[in-house]
Amino acid sequence: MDRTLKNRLEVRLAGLTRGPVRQRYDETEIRVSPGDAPKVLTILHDSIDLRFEILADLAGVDTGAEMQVVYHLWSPASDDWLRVVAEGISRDDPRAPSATFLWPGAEWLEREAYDMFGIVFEGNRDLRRILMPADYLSFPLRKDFLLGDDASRTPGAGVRHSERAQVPATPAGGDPAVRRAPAS
Amino acid sequence: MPTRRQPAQSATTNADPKAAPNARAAGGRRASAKPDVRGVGPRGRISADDPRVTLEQEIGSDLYEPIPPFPIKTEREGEFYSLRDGEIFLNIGPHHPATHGVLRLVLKLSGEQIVDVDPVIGYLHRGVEKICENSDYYHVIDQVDPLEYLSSLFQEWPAVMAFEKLMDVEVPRRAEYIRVLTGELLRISSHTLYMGFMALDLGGLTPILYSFIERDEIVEMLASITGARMLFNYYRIGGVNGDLNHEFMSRLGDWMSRAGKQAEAITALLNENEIFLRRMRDVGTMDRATALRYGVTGANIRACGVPFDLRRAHPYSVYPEIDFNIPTREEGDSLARYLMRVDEIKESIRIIDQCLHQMPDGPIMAKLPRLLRPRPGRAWAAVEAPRGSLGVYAMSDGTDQPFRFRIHDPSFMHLGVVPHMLPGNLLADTMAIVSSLDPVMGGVDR
Amino acid sequence: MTALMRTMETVRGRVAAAVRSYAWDHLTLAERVVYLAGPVLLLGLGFAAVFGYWAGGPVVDFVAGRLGIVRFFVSVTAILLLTVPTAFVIIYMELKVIARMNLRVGPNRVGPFGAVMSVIHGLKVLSKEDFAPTGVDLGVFTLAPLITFLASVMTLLVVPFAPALVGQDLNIGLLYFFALGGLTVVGLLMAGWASFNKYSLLGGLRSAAQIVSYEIPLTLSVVGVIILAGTMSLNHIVAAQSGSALDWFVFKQPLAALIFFIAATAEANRTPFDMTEADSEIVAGFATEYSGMRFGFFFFAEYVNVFIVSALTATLFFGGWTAPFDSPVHVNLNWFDPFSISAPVWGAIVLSVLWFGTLFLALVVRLLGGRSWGVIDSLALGGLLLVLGLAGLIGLAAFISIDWIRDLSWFMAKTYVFVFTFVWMRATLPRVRIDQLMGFAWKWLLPASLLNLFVTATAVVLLNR
Amino acid sequence: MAVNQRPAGRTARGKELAPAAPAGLAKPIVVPNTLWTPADPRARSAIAPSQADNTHLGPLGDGDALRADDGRWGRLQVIPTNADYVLELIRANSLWPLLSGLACCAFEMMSAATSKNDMDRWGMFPFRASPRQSDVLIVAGTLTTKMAGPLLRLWEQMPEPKWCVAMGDCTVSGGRYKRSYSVVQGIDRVMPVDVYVPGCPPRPEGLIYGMLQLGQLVKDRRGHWTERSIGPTAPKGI
Repeated sequence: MDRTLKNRLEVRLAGLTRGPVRQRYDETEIRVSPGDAPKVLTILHDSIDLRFEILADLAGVDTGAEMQVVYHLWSPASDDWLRVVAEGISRDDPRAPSATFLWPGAEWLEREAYDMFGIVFEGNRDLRRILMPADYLSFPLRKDFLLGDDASRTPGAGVRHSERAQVPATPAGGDPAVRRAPAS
Repeated sequence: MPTRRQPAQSATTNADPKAAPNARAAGGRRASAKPDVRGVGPRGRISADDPRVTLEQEIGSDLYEPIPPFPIKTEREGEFYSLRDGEIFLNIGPHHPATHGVLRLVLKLSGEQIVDVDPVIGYLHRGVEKICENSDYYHVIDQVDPLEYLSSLFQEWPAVMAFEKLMDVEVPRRAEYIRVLTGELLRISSHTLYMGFMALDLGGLTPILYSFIERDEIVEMLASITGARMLFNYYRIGGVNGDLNHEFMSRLGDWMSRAGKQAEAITALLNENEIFLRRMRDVGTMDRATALRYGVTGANIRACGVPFDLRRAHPYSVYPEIDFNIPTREEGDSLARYLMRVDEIKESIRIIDQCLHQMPDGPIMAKLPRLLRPRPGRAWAAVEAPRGSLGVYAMSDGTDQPFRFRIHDPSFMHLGVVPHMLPGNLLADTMAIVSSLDPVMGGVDR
Repeated sequence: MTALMRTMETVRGRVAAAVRSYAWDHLTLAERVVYLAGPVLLLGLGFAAVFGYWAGGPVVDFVAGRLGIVRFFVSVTAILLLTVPTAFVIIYMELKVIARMNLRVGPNRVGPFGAVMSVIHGLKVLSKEDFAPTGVDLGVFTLAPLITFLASVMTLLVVPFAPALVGQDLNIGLLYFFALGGLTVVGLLMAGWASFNKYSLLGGLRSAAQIVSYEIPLTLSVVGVIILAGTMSLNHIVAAQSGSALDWFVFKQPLAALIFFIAATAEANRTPFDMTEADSEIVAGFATEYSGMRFGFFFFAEYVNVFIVSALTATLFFGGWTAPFDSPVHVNLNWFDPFSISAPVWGAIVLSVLWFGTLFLALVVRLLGGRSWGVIDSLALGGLLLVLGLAGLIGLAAFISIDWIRDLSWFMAKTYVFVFTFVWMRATLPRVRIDQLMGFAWKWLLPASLLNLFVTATAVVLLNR
Repeated sequence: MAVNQRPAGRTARGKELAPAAPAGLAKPIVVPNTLWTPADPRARSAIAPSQADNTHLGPLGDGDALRADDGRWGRLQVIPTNADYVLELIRANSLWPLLSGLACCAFEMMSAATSKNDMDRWGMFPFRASPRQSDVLIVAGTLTTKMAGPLLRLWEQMPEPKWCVAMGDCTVSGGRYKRSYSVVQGIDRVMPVDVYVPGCPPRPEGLIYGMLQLGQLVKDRRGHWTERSIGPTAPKGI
């Protein structure tokens, strides 16, 4: 584990991160607010001593209470993965800025996150369904999208999508049916 | 059918999305009954410049996805689905002999030259991530198998690595060596198949059969320890399922004795073939800046001169103890991508040889509770699969099921480069470029 | 007396009626046909014999006077009948040879060594549902396969299988060949246009561009041969190469032979120039929308084309039906007159040969095979061996003594060498790109053929002075 | 809804952002790009499968249009004769598969055609690329709801007589994706199937055995195409 990376990040991103820089095994994690994400990513990508120039992954996350966008970055300058968690996106109208200005390859990743979670990436020129059919209506990986346990509970399964969505979880409490991430 | 009557450029979203599928489902069943909808009367034609009609002749009629897919939603879609003079749409796939699996490329051609391309994926989206989030940690390893179906061990590897991080499990070294050994075997089989399909897409019949001979030998070899030819559910959290047995070792020794010569024999069919070289050289060139910006990894980025290989850049298993090279090439064209695989096969044979010599004795599984309840947290692990860095991002909420299980597949990123690489080339180059990127649709669509 | 006769007649009539009805009711369909047709045939033959005896001379004169017409119809029928087995043989050859080159076995279940497999494929294609998709131009869609097939078949009319075995020995045979060979592209273009499918359209346009471009070097490369032979009649061109293998035009015109073979490959749409049905690019090219026997016609035409192109290569550059060397054994069987021996003697000879030969071979088999061969088995095998041996002997005698059989077998041998070459290329080579294809035709083949023509003409002028 | 009502012209502003200068960062521009809004009831409200509209295939089995079209559901009126015996014998010996692979099983299908276990021996070769010229549709791999339409179209494009082989557990019954939200639970919900080859994936020998059983089935039917219907019509031994 590379301690100097933590110091460099704290120096570079002073005031932009939420909470401390956490390190475990070969992963370094910082949390930012979605509004700051483009600035943070630009700093990480451009500054000489960080040079996080490979976007390893972009994932959406639906903790039962909020939406998150998780970036994984790789830089030849350090031997650790960097995880940037843009947290605090509302579940009812999830919107986050796009990262396509840095990595055009992020376009399809954001399309997938939109397809699975309904997160609208503002600035992505081609934000449409990518995996599910174009006329599909709901977002499968949201926590309030429940699977049928077997064919008996999905009548006509196969020919029709077996979706049984529920009333959205209220931001405050949410309904018990939805699994919630622990407050970590 | 309001959605089809609109001009292609209109970006309106007022069409009733509830009525439209109805009409399409009904109309598709009696496609012959409403010829005007399909754009073809009993003997009538519609102008070839009307995208909504001519493409429907090739991919499904109104029963299936119309072109454009729905009321135009995005700007890029609006650009693509508007035709200039002399341009036609050509739909390739989802069923097409050259697109391995169910990739679909909507090409905008002028003559034989490609103006623009819109890849459509998702025809193999099986909802694996959702299933994994609803099944416990043992089932996940089995569920992720069919994604990278050409080298499914590489799909299990990051998953078990991430789970081991979550559970602070120490993997015995013999198990690590067995993982490296089996993984490199699969890398060889995958690359050999790649070479065969490369030739098949350029019209050569024979190399693919030679490749399949190699692949069958390796796969049968692995079947003797895993019991399956394709979807080996072999790796476990904290080790591997079974130890190497005698049949495996005898098959492996038999194969290793002539592996090098076999690879030479297969490549000799193509590497001196002038037609093959002329079709691959300077086609689909990708410079390193583009490769980095588009998140290309694996052999494809090493063909652009970027020595990014997780086995060295971020050593994850016993790879630090093994001596091998990272071959790179400067010219980023299809031929370089092809020759990269040829070199990697040689390196993998070296790695297997060292594994056999350095493999220690000892246990192959760590001590684990029967019911896995890792602490709440997040873990990311990535390995160097035959197609690039294949990562898994797992979140745990303390229960026996992963709370979020995200699979990052390199083929997905490589297909994202295709719209950047294709325009300007000829129709025949589509296959030379797409198959040189070596996508596996199972991994792309997940 | 009369009463007696009357009763006898009635009895005879009743018996006859009973017999007839009994027989007729118990006859199978085939037997009834035979009973009806037999007397008719006998009567017909009798009348024919009488007519021939009465008016034989005039008829013979009539036929002899119009021998051209008769010969034309006979040869056209024979060639139409020839094409189908040729295509079947080449398809089977392709299946088997490519399989062996792929380290596979190839078809081996249907017929001995799978020899009937190509016929089965053909019949299956014939029995498939045949329909025209929505939006096709029906007339053109239907005509295209016929045109393609006929254009290939009609070129066979001028191919000299043997000095006498040529459909029509036109004095402009080569011109006729190129003229009709060029018709193929019309069929392909029609197919591509009428299918109302963009893959077909691309395939048709590709074939048009390709064939039109390769016609020119194909034709120019042959002009050198025409100059040397001084004729356009294929038979005379072959005669001009008679002698030993050193007199073949491939040694006088090596560049022309190479150009001709390459251009002919493109002409027949074979790998590496099979742009028109490039599987991995345009699904099946011009034939994408065709099913059933319409596709079968394209399928046949392709293989008939392969045969024709190989035959023409052998004819123009490899001496056609002439033997590469005059046979070392000169056996003259004309001293033997089969009619000098009377029929019963012939029968005795044949029967004794069959009987004793079978017995002898069966004994040999029994002795060699030990107890593993039963009496019946060894007898059967001995008879089989005897028949095979006799057939081989008769064939050898025919090959030695009868001219046209010898020439025909030389011609077929040479032709199938080139057919094998085509199959070999199909199994080995990848496909070239369309722009490389056209560039090769216009940048390399055309100048090379022009150069070859110039050199040949100069040489002829200088030598003849 | 505000997103929905935005007129189309405004999307032009998105172009400034396209490859994105850093200037565009400060005030990101919203491109109206989705039918879905939180206020849209269809996005959340439970849709009973009976009236679920967002499907690619119409309701199965109830429309006359289903039954009416060409012999897919076995509506061909064929009188079996002695000729049929010969024809079926011929067809059973030359089954050309369609070169279509969906997923993992496709590679075992190709492996069944390659050197080690050679399907060509029974004439199950060549793999035709165009459905117009193929006899057997080997559905090799998972069939998703998005792919169901194109695959059904392929099946409709094949000329009669034609047969369908379901290869692999996913195509036979949904298999390991029984719980998935986007997988057709067994392709016999979409098209008639003649032979089922279970396994995940089945070995090439298994596929060859299934094809041989298909040949036997073809010979047994002798032109009784009306016997083909939705659901298992597997020969004995499968």
